[in-house]
Amino acid sequence: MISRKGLISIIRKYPIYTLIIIILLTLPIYAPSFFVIQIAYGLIFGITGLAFNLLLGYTGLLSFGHAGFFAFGAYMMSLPIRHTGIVHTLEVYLAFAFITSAALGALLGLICARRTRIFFSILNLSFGLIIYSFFLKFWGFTGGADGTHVPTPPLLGMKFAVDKEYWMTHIYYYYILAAFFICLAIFWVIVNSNFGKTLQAIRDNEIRAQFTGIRIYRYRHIAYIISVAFTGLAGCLWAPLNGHTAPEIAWWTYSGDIVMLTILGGYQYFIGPVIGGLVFNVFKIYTIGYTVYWMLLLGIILLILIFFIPRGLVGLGISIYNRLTHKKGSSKG
Amino acid sequence: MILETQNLRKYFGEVHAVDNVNFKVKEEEIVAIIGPNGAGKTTLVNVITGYLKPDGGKIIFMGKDITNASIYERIRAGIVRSFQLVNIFEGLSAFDNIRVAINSRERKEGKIFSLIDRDTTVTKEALQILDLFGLPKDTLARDLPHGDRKLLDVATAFALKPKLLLLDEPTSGVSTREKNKIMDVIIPAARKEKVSLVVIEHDMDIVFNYSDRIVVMHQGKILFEGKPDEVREHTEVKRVLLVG
Amino acid sequence: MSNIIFLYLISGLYYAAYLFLVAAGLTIIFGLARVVNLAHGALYAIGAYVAAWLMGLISKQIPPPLWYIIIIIAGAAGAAFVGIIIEPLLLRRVYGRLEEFQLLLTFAILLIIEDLELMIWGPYPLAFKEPYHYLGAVSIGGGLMYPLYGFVVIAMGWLIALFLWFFMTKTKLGIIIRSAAANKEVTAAIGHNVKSIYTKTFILGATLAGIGGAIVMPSATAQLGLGIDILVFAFAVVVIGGLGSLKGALVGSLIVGMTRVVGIAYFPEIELALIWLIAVIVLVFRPLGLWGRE
Amino acid sequence: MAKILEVKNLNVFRGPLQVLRDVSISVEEGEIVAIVGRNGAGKTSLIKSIMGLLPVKSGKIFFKGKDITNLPTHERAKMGIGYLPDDMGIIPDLTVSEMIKTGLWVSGISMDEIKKRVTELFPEIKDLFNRRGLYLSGGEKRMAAISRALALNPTFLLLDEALEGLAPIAVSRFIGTMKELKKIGLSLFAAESNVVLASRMADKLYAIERGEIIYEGDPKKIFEHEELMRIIRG
Repeated sequence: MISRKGLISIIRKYPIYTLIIIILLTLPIYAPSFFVIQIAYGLIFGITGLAFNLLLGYTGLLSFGHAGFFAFGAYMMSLPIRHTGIVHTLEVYLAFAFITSAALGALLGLICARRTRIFFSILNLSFGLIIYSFFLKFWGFTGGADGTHVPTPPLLGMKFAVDKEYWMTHIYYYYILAAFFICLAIFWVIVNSNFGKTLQAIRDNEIRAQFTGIRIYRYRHIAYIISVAFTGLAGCLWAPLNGHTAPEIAWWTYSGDIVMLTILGGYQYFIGPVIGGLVFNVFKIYTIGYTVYWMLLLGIILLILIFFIPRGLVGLGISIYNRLTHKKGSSKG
Repeated sequence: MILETQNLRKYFGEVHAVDNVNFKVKEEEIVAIIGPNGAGKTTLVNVITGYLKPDGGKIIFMGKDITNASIYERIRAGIVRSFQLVNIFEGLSAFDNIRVAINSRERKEGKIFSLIDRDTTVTKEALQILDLFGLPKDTLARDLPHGDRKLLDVATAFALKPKLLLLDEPTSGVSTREKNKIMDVIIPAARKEKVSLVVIEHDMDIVFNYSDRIVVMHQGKILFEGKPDEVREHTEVKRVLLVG
Repeated sequence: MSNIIFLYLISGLYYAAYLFLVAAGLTIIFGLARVVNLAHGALYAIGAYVAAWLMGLISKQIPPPLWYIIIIIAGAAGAAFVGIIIEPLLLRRVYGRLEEFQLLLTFAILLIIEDLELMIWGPYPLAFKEPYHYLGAVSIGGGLMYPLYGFVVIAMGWLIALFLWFFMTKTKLGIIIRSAAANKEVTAAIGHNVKSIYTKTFILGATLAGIGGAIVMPSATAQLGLGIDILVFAFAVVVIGGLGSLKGALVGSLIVGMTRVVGIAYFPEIELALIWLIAVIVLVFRPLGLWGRE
Repeated sequence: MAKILEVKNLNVFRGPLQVLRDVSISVEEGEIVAIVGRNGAGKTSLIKSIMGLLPVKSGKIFFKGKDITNLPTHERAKMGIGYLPDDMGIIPDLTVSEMIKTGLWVSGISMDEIKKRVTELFPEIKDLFNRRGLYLSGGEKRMAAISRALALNPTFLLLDEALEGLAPIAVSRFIGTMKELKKIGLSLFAAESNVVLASRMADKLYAIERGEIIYEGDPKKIFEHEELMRIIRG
């Protein structure tokens, strides 16, 4: 465990992250329910972004089909409940979604781990759409376009006798926050592990990686499996929060959202997709609330990102911070 | 003999880039390949290392026929190369470039849950290599000056602990002063690690000063081979080298 | 039974015809600029909207036979107009940049166009079905009827395929486009303004998509999300046929069109999966598609 | 004689790497000038900069007395600069006559005229007009590329390693072709890695190393400079 002294030095070193963590921990105390729920969604998208960015930022592969895997994970909770009528504790479904998603990733990876660039993107786009059409059209099995209701499950085997709103903003919120921190830690370890560095080497220079004795397809495949598994896990966390699964979450514009939130946060930075997930969700929800032309607004913001802040919010923050403190050069995240 | 090619051939259309070449390298020997542009030096290295498939002939490495071995199998057998144009992991620090290579050598490159910083033996070895090559630790490879990038390329190859190391113009594009610095690092390292070295090089001073044996290639064939002094005196070689 | 097969065949050709128009544009643009345009379907939607909107305004004043011509011109002009704006203003800036930014840019354009449609034409579908009904239907035996308009669309598809073949092999601009697609530097060095070739090519691709949207409109409606739906099928076409190849776009359209008909008739649940299953099978054997080139 | 091309103090970068340092060269009208140097010495970068295919950081390029430093590539071509890249820039998809046409459409001269001109240079090209670029051999590729460049009706040709990879007999022939081109009034600037070949074709010779011009003068006299030869050979 971290000693008290160590903790203080970490807080000194990363004041902004400390602040964010404190805000996240205390949020339900003072924030309105609606906002707390949106942050919960944002945290789930943060996990999705981390999983997605293992491919984009660390392996150099852009998937335009992750919404399909997210939906797959969500349905791995709603479908068993729909067909058995029994509601187990959530962890059962999380494990189930994680394992089935990993299996899905292993299968699809056979086809796409050997492809890069645009072909990888289009293949994943199509995988996502096949998943979409499956959920949409096997209506007898999946509920079709209407989707499937997801009841509030027990957490850690415990049922909570509270109303739905309180459950979401207090109990499930902390559950998600815990899951988020666990995933964050896992991904931090992955990208800083031997395997993570190997992926980055493959991303930077495929040929050199091969001549360093690295089996590039194998590690791309493994990265793909991890990414799909955690995306499915995020989808499964999302299901009880949303209370409903419908095929539209597999639709490819949602894959576009995942790409967008990652770039918004800054895909060159580990924390980028997390910041992106939180900001993007809040932003999207409020713009949808204020204007019918939210896609237009998203599009324009995307243009600004592409042409003016390609390193995303984190990159922007770092360069502002560096300018304020008169430090030169860029630093890694 | 650590490496032997038998009638090795590689044609590109009408161009006979490697034309029935019998090329040999002894244990712990430092061989320079010289010859004019287009003589087939890089193609020979590309075929030996598995980057290109030969059109004919055999490659024997430590007694084993590796003509059809994959790149991966060749690396594992101990054949490692560097490239003419700098070929490094641009987005990683010099330190991580080396550590990735050591991990690969130690078959630890796929460990998902072991933090790279926690591995003290690998870290220590990587620091030693960086020190040996005089490279900074945390600078991203893409931000290094050109001479250091070339060195990093070679250092990564060394980190794989090869038995046979093929360097394609390790000093191209660096200044004369730095050239000698690079060779003064590489050659003792090769001697110390008992690595057989094959170097493609243009700078004759370097070739004569640092190699045990010189192989002269011309139009895809080995024109002459011998000790530096023999090559220096050979009139036909002189003509080819001076005028192509 | 034979009339059913005939009906499937005709329906397949019908899908293939307008799919080809969209896929051909996508593939021509990719062949030169190496950018996969996610907004390409939106150009198709623009064609449908402009045609429907214009016909709503003026159809009463003009004789029915002219409708068909005006629909096509309106769709083509609408999409071309959008093309003229987005290529020089936006797309040009990302040529040669990382692929994720190219894809994101065209995704952004897609989002913007979708909402502009909403802004201009409102949330309700725009329809102009008269040209579809005006031609009536023909009997194909066994009491089955097929609308004559379907044959018009099929004919149009083949006509444009023929035109594109002629354009690419016989005309100055076509040959220059092929030259630039293979080697930009040399094409500039023999005196051609490559930037303007890019713009022209993009406009050509946009126009094809616009025509596609316009000729389908009378049998459907112009509505939001139209562009995204069609793009999914167009992607399947180019993945099967090979990105950058017109021949691939043609054969791919026929494969996807036919598969769709059979899929809808016999396996409605997995129609899309069936199409992509074919795409994946093709990719396993030919990673770049039937006629794709690196 | 007037200078047809003059390059003054050119500095060019590729990414962070400086590939040309203060390079100054000139070509007189009706002259063949060659530049020799090792692979990566900066020959191709120089030719590309003259053609407008690489951005220039500082320095000036004059063609027929006009400053073309900031002119786009196609405008330079229209002024009469022909270009043969090191791979000849053959379009695999197009036939030889289609490739020639892409040049004709710019210059406006007729196909018959150009066919006459190029068959005088290469009688065997008659059989190649309808062949696709994909199926051309090394020598045929050069004929096609030179024909396409001539279709522009240029007064000046840039050649990047035009002799690379040719059999000795074909090399002699193409050196002959260059001299023919000079006779019909063209000026040539050729990059070459082989010093002997360069000195056989050129009226004036430059040597380049690490982006710097290290020799300028008589092609025959370069062999006297032992030190220089050591640097540029290979």
